Amino acid sequence: MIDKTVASAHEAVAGIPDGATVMVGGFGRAGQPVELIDALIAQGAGDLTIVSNNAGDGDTGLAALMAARRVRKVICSFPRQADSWVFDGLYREGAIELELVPQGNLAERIRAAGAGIGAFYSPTGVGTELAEGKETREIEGRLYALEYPIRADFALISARAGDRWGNLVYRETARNFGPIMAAAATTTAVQIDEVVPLGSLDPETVVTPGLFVDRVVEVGERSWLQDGVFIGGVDLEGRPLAPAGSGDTEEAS
Amino acid sequence: MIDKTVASAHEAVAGIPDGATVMVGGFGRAGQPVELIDALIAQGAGDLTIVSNNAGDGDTGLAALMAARRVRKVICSFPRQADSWVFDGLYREGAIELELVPQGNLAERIRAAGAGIGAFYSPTGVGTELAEGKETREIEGRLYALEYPIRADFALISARAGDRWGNLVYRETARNFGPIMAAAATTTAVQIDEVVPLGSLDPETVVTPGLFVDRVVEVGERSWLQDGVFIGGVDLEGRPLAPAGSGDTEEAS
Amino acid sequence: MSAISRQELAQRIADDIPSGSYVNLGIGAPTLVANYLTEDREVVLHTENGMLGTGPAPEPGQVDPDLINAGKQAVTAVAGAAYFHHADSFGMMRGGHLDICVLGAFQVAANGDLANWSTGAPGAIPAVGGAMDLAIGAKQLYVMTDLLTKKGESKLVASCSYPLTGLGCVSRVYTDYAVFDVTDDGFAVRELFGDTTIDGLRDLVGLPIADFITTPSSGGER
Amino acid sequence: MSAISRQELAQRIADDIPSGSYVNLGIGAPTLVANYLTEDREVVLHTENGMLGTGPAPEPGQVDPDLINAGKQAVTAVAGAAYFHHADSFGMMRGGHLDICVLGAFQVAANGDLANWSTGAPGAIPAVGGAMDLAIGAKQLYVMTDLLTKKGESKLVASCSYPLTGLGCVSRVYTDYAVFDVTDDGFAVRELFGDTTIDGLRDLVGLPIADFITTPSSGGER
Repeated sequence: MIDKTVASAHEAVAGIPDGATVMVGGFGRAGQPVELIDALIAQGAGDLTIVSNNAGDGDTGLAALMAARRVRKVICSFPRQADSWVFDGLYREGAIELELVPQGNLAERIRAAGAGIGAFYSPTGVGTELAEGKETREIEGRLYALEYPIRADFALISARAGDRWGNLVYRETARNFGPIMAAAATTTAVQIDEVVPLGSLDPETVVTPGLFVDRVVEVGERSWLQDGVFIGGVDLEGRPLAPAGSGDTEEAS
Repeated sequence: MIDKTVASAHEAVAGIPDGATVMVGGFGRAGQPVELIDALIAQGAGDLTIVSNNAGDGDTGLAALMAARRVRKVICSFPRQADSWVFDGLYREGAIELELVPQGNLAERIRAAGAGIGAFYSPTGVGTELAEGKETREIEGRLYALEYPIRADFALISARAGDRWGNLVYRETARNFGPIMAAAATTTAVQIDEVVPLGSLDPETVVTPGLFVDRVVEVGERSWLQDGVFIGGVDLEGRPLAPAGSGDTEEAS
Repeated sequence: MSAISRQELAQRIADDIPSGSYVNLGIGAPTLVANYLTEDREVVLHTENGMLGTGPAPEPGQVDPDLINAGKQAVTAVAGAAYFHHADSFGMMRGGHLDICVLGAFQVAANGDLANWSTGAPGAIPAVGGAMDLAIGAKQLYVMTDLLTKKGESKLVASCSYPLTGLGCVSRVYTDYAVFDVTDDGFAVRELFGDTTIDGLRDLVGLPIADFITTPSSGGER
Repeated sequence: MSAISRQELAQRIADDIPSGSYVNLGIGAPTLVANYLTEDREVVLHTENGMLGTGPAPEPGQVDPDLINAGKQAVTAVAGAAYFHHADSFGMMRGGHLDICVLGAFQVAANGDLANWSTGAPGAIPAVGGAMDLAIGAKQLYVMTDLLTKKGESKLVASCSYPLTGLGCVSRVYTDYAVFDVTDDGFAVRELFGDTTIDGLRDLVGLPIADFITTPSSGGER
């Protein structure tokens, strides 16, 4: 019997060695594997290369991992945010390496790793400083730069529900990097709201087949859902709104 | 208001010029746009390049199009079938050109066209006669051959349901080439069982967003479904079974 | 010469977007354009973090952290929306399936080059996000920008001094003084706002600017 | 020497497939292996036309033309199945996510080269399907074949005379006489069936064949 469920986030991140490359899903708060990142912080691996769209914000999550000096290098598209002070500080002091990749090239390079593509020609970034040193080629009158796959030892992602085979469904734009990172890592750990019985996910609507998934941990329903139905009452970070109509929305950039 | 529905299969294939490259979805009977192919036969365009996994079987569909000498070239992975006598005859007399492409390279080259990839390195076929003359490269110890996108002027595909924006859902393995061909053609025409009201497809489960679709024609429910529920009673070609338990299954190769 | 407001400019751009178009509105000022795209026109908005059919911001209390745009703002979904993953989303752009993309700019060069992601200031933390993908990710790239920087320098330039985002990618520039098409021969005025004059524009920009054109732009089209 | 039946061989291969593996069974004889993979072992079958979790053939009258395998035979879906499009399906294979692929063969060379798609006969209509993708599409490639052709020639060869399907891709060969691993030093017998002897095999094959090996094969692994 296939059972990829594990009992805790701690177990889901077990065995990540020092020096590992770890993909971390999410775009902003959406799809961020919050519990798995916390477990990685507790787990202790260092000298990590993190592949993620952003480079942490505030003082929790990836920012906390970086603040603990556990990250050697970040491969991402958008490290600079209003509250990315942890990354900013480390970068300025030369304590963290950055590979800046246009977001679509980042996504396609991750996809290429999962799909066994050796390299591909992308038109994005050609002629800019981010393609400096890359092999270029003109194909049917258009310039392209050669881009290589980005693989990882581990991927930490978040999905809404999954079964014991690791079949996954996501929610709205929280899908983002999850499906492609799941396929690009040797070991993929997923936090989900809910483990559902095998066979209860419609095979037409499974987004990530269990083939790509190694460990699944149930972390409980996200606070803005109740029994799978959106109930609201939170800010963009998922924090409960202050009571009595002070419902201000947050805007990140 | 966006309304991509058209009144007939005839209208769905209107304007395909002589010399066009036309992708035709389907793998065996599954996902074959039967009505659209018939409409293409009636429409009259010739000197066509057909991109499809197979090269027709029996005397209908693509085989009939070829028999009418309307196809100059076929790009496919598996032209030879038990009943592919039309293609076989034309090929032997030198009346049709064949570009034989391993199925996964065919799929990835179609996908590359839709995704704006200039070319990519594939490990499939390297060292075989199907990669002869292709540029090869060793990347991290593995050999790859350079593969270019396959684009089309038109794609003819089949889906189960769609809305007036062209959002599509498929059914089981009939999904096959539909989503990637829809993205690789300048004009994509889709035959569907049923046009559903905008907003009735769950946005989580739309497989082909309407962005990729230009024309949608409702052709009625496939004969093995009733109100969307499988009722059986057909052979692999969708023909009604002879009555009273003669239910033999067909096997194609 | 008079300049129009950013809101007026957003309205002006919205007017130029054909009904039923597939459009990506970049972070910042371009998002204002959405306010003038009335629902009945069914302009389908793409957000590169994985969605077609982005709707207006939700009511207070209805913010959904799973449903955001590329600017990480809360949005809603319209009827007909679809979600997909990042590789599919950028494939859509790179593959040329979007009709129009509207972006901000630091500089636009007469050959259609765009600079909008980095000022190249020493010590700045670089961040590119989807800027370079957006620059090449639509059939038409419209830039929405003030004509002049805060220091009064023209953002339309002979060639970009800031780091490039994309080569020859801009089709049209909407500014507070005028609308310019990028042609094979450089900038050409398409429309003047208020009492702006061509000669006045030439003074502000300091570049050759062709007179009103009547043919569609060719620059940046793919 | 005695040979085992094709059914026995299919059973033998099924026994070697670990429970919970992701497996693609090629068209023809390899599909017989499925008959010996009992449901409780949860070996997940992939079919390259877009499905994981292929189940046994349907009952008569329950054939579903939308639900077929790569051999275009009617199949069913097990609980836990998933559908996907062709590019995703072959990406799964090419990306090395399947554990085992079982294919037929015309010839297997001592260096793991496989020939199974074309006899190269003049005038034959070529057709490759997914053969070349399957050849490189799993962590382990098992070949299931008769050891000898109908003419009595060995299908294990020093180098393939038929057109190649893939280079150095075969991990193991299951034949009616014996199971061979492909090692860095060529074929090595892993198991003999019936009263087959190593010397007898060497006579049939006409190649150096190493004795029973105790370490796992290295050839063809990626």
